[in-house]
Amino acid sequence: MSRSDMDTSRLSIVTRRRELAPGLVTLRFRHPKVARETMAGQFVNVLPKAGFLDPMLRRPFSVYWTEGDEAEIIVQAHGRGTSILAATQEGDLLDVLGPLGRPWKYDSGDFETAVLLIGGVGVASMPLLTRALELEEKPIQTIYGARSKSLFALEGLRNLHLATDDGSEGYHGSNVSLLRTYLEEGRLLSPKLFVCGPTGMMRAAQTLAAEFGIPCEISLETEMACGIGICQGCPVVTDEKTFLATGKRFRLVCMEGPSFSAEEIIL
Amino acid sequence: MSRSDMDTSRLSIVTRRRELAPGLVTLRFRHPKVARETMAGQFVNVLPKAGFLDPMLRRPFSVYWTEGDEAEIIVQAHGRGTSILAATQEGDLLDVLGPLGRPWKYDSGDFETAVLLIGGVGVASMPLLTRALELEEKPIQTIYGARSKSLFALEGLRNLHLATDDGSEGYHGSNVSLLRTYLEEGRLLSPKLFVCGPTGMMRAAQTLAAEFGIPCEISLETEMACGIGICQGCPVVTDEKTFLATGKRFRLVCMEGPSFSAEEIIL
Amino acid sequence: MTQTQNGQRFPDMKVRLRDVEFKTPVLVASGTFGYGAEARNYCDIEQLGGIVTKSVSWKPRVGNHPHRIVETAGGMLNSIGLANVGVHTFVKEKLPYLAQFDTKIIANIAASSMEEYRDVLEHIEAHSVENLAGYEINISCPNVKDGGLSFGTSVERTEELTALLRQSTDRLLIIKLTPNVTSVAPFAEAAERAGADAISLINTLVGMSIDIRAREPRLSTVTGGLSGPAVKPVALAKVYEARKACSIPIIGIGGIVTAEDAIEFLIVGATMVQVGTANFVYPDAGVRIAEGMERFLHSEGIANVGELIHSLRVRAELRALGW
Amino acid sequence: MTQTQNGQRFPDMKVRLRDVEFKTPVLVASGTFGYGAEARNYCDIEQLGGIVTKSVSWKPRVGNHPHRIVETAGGMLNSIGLANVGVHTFVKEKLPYLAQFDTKIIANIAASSMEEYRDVLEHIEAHSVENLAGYEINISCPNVKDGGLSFGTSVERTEELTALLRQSTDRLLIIKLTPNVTSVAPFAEAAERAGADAISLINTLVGMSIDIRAREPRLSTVTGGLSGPAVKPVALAKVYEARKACSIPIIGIGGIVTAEDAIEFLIVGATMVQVGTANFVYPDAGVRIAEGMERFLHSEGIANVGELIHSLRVRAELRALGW
Ligand SMILES: Cc1cc2nc3c(=O)[nH]c(=O)nc-3n(C[C@H](O)[C@H](O)[C@H](O)COP(=O)(O)OP(=O)(O)OC[C@H]3O[C@@H](n4cnc5c(N)ncnc54)[C@H](O)[C@@H]3O)c2cc1C
Ligand SMILES: Cc1cc2nc3c(=O)[nH]c(=O)nc-3n(C[C@H](O)[C@H](O)[C@H](O)COP(=O)(O)OP(=O)(O)OC[C@H]3O[C@@H](n4cnc5c(N)ncnc54)[C@H](O)[C@@H]3O)c2cc1C
Ligand SMILES: Cc1cc2nc3c(=O)[nH]c(=O)nc-3n(C[C@H](O)[C@H](O)[C@H](O)COP(=O)(O)O)c2cc1C
Ligand SMILES: Cc1cc2nc3c(=O)[nH]c(=O)nc-3n(C[C@H](O)[C@H](O)[C@H](O)COP(=O)(O)O)c2cc1C
Ligand code: FES
Ligand code: FES
Repeated sequence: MSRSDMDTSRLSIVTRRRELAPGLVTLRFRHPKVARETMAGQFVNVLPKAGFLDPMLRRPFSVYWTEGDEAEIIVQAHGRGTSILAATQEGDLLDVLGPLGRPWKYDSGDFETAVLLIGGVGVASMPLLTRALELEEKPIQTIYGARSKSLFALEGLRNLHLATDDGSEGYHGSNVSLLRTYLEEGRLLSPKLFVCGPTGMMRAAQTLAAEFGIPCEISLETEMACGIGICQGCPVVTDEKTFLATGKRFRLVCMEGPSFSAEEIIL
Repeated sequence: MSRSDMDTSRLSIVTRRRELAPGLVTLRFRHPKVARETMAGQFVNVLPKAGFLDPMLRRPFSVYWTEGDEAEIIVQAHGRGTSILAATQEGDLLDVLGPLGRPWKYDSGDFETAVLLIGGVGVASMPLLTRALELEEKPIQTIYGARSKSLFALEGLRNLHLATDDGSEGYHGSNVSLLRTYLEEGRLLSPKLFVCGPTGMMRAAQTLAAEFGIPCEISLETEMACGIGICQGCPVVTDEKTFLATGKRFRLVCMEGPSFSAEEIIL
Repeated sequence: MTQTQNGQRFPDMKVRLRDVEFKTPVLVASGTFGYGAEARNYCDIEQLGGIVTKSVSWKPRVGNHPHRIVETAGGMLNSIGLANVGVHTFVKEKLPYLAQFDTKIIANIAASSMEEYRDVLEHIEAHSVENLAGYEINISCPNVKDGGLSFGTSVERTEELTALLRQSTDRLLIIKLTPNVTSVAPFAEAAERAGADAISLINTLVGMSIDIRAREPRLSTVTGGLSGPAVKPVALAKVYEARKACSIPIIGIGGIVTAEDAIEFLIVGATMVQVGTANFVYPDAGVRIAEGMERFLHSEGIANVGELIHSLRVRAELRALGW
Repeated sequence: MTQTQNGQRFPDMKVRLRDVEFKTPVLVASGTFGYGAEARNYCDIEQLGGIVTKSVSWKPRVGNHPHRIVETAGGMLNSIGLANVGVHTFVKEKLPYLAQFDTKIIANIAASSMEEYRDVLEHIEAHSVENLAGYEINISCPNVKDGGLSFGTSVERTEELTALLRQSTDRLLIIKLTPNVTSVAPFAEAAERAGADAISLINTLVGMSIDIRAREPRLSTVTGGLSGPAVKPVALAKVYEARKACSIPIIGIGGIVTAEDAIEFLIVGATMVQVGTANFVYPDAGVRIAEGMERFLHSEGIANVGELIHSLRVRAELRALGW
């Protein structure tokens, strides 16, 4: 493979920064490769501060939006790395590796209605998924839960059903229990769940999908050192059936994920 | 000692940043204690990025100027710490410990003319020294060398004799050889040298002072971990006479310096 | 932060080593806080659990030539060389000065022979002050050829030395262990067998740094001792190993900068901690860390810091595997 | 950067281990570059001095349960558990794939018994490819109970194993040593006596990290292996110690991220280096570092990288003291 085919240009300039809520920002940057090649559900691995060792490792972020030669991520300031990134200014340079991982399986024939079940910053991969589903002409229902009204990032989503823990907007309670009522009332025509959010919520969705026997895909967040399959640091445990079938005890989230079919993994 | 007597307030806001030359900036910050107590030649120990570990240690800087409740340092971007500091913006917070060390001995009766011999960023402590000498009504001659014209920081200095390595300003050559000609021509009335600059230059000054038998004080830069005498990491070697007289093989630059009489130390 | 409930500090931050009570579990480490005088302007010393003084030897030591320190990734190398005033000046000037503070003092001793260790300890014992809680025996200094590391890397000599010193004091006897050994467990056992009241670890890791243009070592002694956050994971693993090997209290040391760092050591099995390198950046680190621990106890609804000690949960199947 | 003078690369970056020539002194370390396929999109593999493959054992290993990695100050802890495809898949799939690249391959082997080490090596030997330069024997994995560390901490078993494997191959035999020993010198001597062509060090330092709210270890195996810039000073000191103990070539490993880091190891006495953790942040680190070294040689006017090797200047009085 010659040098030219290789992805060596990682530095990209931040062209737009928006603060959606305190500690919740979007960063748009110029990166033709990521902008043009990313499919819904893939992620990038971003270095918080190039050349410095605190923190040392990159941080993975789902691609939130792409347009022309620009891509966007949404960052929730959380620990050392994300707080540095959230403070990035327009004009700064980011060291971005990607696109990485596999896309959502939104073109599988096994469903009529795409149900996007979102918890908090799990929204990150959903605008691109929405765009892809619309190209597939699939009906979409989006059930989106957050701690409070101010924490929603609603751009690029469709047919919203909101839920907040504090009742400041929409349904007062968890998005999963909202989904349960919809399913019980049979309001969703042969649905498939696309789930991303806190682990607890994803477990609940996993159970719900099993209970109603509907297809369900879950996008995981695990620690990652490399994001490209060379450190083996990001395994998820497979369920017994999958293990017996495939002989695989683990799957690497960065290479075989980040999204997996709910029944093949143990959260 | 009760809490109130203690210097616990270290955080100070940067009120002014000026870029004198590429990589050479002054930072002014609010720090009543440093601003009001600092005497010419003392320094502060500044944390490049509070809360982060790269770099981990503080960096020492001579106090460049003080006014009311504000103090100023001049930073030459050099390694990891100083480049972070040089990028500090107005409104940012700095963690500043000081004032530290001992002042220049400008009130010693052993001279008529104060000769400030400066190399590069060694200028840092000279404006305050100039101010102090003027209060003592001592005549001042300032012999200031730099690599090139653009690298001079001339504010607060008096009776300047400039020298540049590239001849872009003043005397074409080293400030030490310029000083030598002055001494040979006997143009300086019972002088005392106040020297700060690169080690090589300070050695040359040390020799010159010995040769002409004139008092000479040199301000040193050594690695420092703490700046307050608890790590013992900043020793300078004393010369044999001083060693026999005092029994001290080393002096701590942060506590007993940073400036020393030229004949008592080995550079 | 600190509220009083019927005169009791809540949460209760006091810990004990044998019969000695400390205000907080946080000590400042030997060689990183001088003798108190230097840092007092920046740190409220009486808020510290105690001060471990710079290693003192029989004769004064001037220390190593420059350069003595190098900053490294997440840490630093030092080669101070046990620079100290010698035990006579120590008892004449330093100890009386430290006596004024309402906090515990632990005298750290370094020597090159059994006899020197004993003589220094007995000299201090003979001139002791009321708040002198005991002794920390440095058998682990990597930076001087005769700094006791010959003791620190021999289980037998560690046991002999501990037994000898035990005869000379009823105060706390703490043996400070080096991490530069294949396994720290036998040293912890030896110290316990010989009657030590506690062990403290880790001292610094042997490390090195090169000036590539001069092609010379950055430290005058070629190698030096690595400390700071970089070594914390190693220190925790050593404390964990020692905790399984002995039942006397452990004082955890290594890379502690935050309250969270200190709490990690307590959970693994340390009764107290020492803060070293962090003092160089934050001279009041020992106080700030204790305050942070108190806040943590509050937020977690824990009444007594003792509840954290050795509270690590290791899954059963792993314990079965011998972890 | 690279200019050609009568077809010669200048400065000359080539180094040799015995009769094997490497394009540059920079290898990628075992377990940090997969089997080449994963990183090829991000790194021009043929610009590397060579690839040391992930440790391979006789049977496939699935590796340890999550969590397997924790970021620490200036480094990281890992507990991958030698996850690997097993030697049969290795020779069927991985080795033929690696054969396509114009660079050297070194197969790293981990096992739990002398026989397993030998069987794996002989199986690879029987299916070897043209660019297979030799073997690196991992007797130093801290993360699996049967990962060979029992060999790595016993001088006798290190010597026995080396001698045994020496009989099975004429290719390069490199013994990878652990830093988790009191002194690495006897292991270096043992490897040399038993006929190893080179030694490589360091593997990871045993370390630990705690989730203070859950009060659980962050790694599923409780302790793990520390790597990254945090360990560089320790690695340099170990290479320095080994350099004085043996005369076979040394491959320096530990915390190398920049060309300057790599040059430190060469000056101390390493003939080559391996880059590990840095690959996770910069998948092309091994290439970038070699390019940086070349620039350094240029600016210092050094024609051949070999001139750097073991060029450390230690002041005479210190050498006299035995440093
Ligand atoms: C595939 C994927 C996509 C993601 N997409 C987004 C996104 O779009 N927006 C967003 O805000 N966050 C996203 N995250 C989570 C984000 O990467 C973590 O918040 C971040 O790694 C934590 O780093 P920190 O600096 O905030 O925390 P630190 O405390 O500094 O992290 C310490 C260590 O723990 C690891 N870690 C801690 N929490 C997480 C976590 N939740 N997931 C993975 N690693 C973790 C970090 O990698 C680091 O090694 C994603 C994670 C993954 C794996
Ligand atoms: C008393 C005193 C006063 C000083 N005043 C000034 C000033 O007014 N303006 C200014 O620009 N610089 C000043 N310096 C030098 C400045 O502190 C160093 O440039 C800085 O410490 C080097 O840090 P770095 O991050 O640039 O380099 P790095 O390469 O990051 O430093 C690495 C390590 O080496 C040490 N180090 C490297 N070079 C020096 C040096 N020249 N002096 C001391 N330590 C060094 C650092 O402390 C650090 O521990 C002063 C130094 C001292 C001791
Ligand atoms: C500059 C310096 C000097 C030290 N001097 C001593 C000493 O005299 N005696 C001793 O037992 N330990 C000494 N130590 C080791 C510390 O007490 C402590 O064990 C080690 O630094 C690890 O803790 P830390 O990472 O918090 O610094 C010294 C450490 C440093 C950094
Ligand atoms: C995630 C990870 C996996 C590793 N796997 C192996 C391995 O399989 N075999 C081995 O000999 N060393 C292994 N190592 C050790 C490295 O090869 C290297 O010796 C060590 O990480 C120090 O180098 P570094 O600081 O550059 O990473 C591994 C290291 C890491 C971080
Ligand atoms: S993050 Fe390294 S293999 Fe997945
Ligand atoms: S810098 Fe710590 S004693 Fe001088």
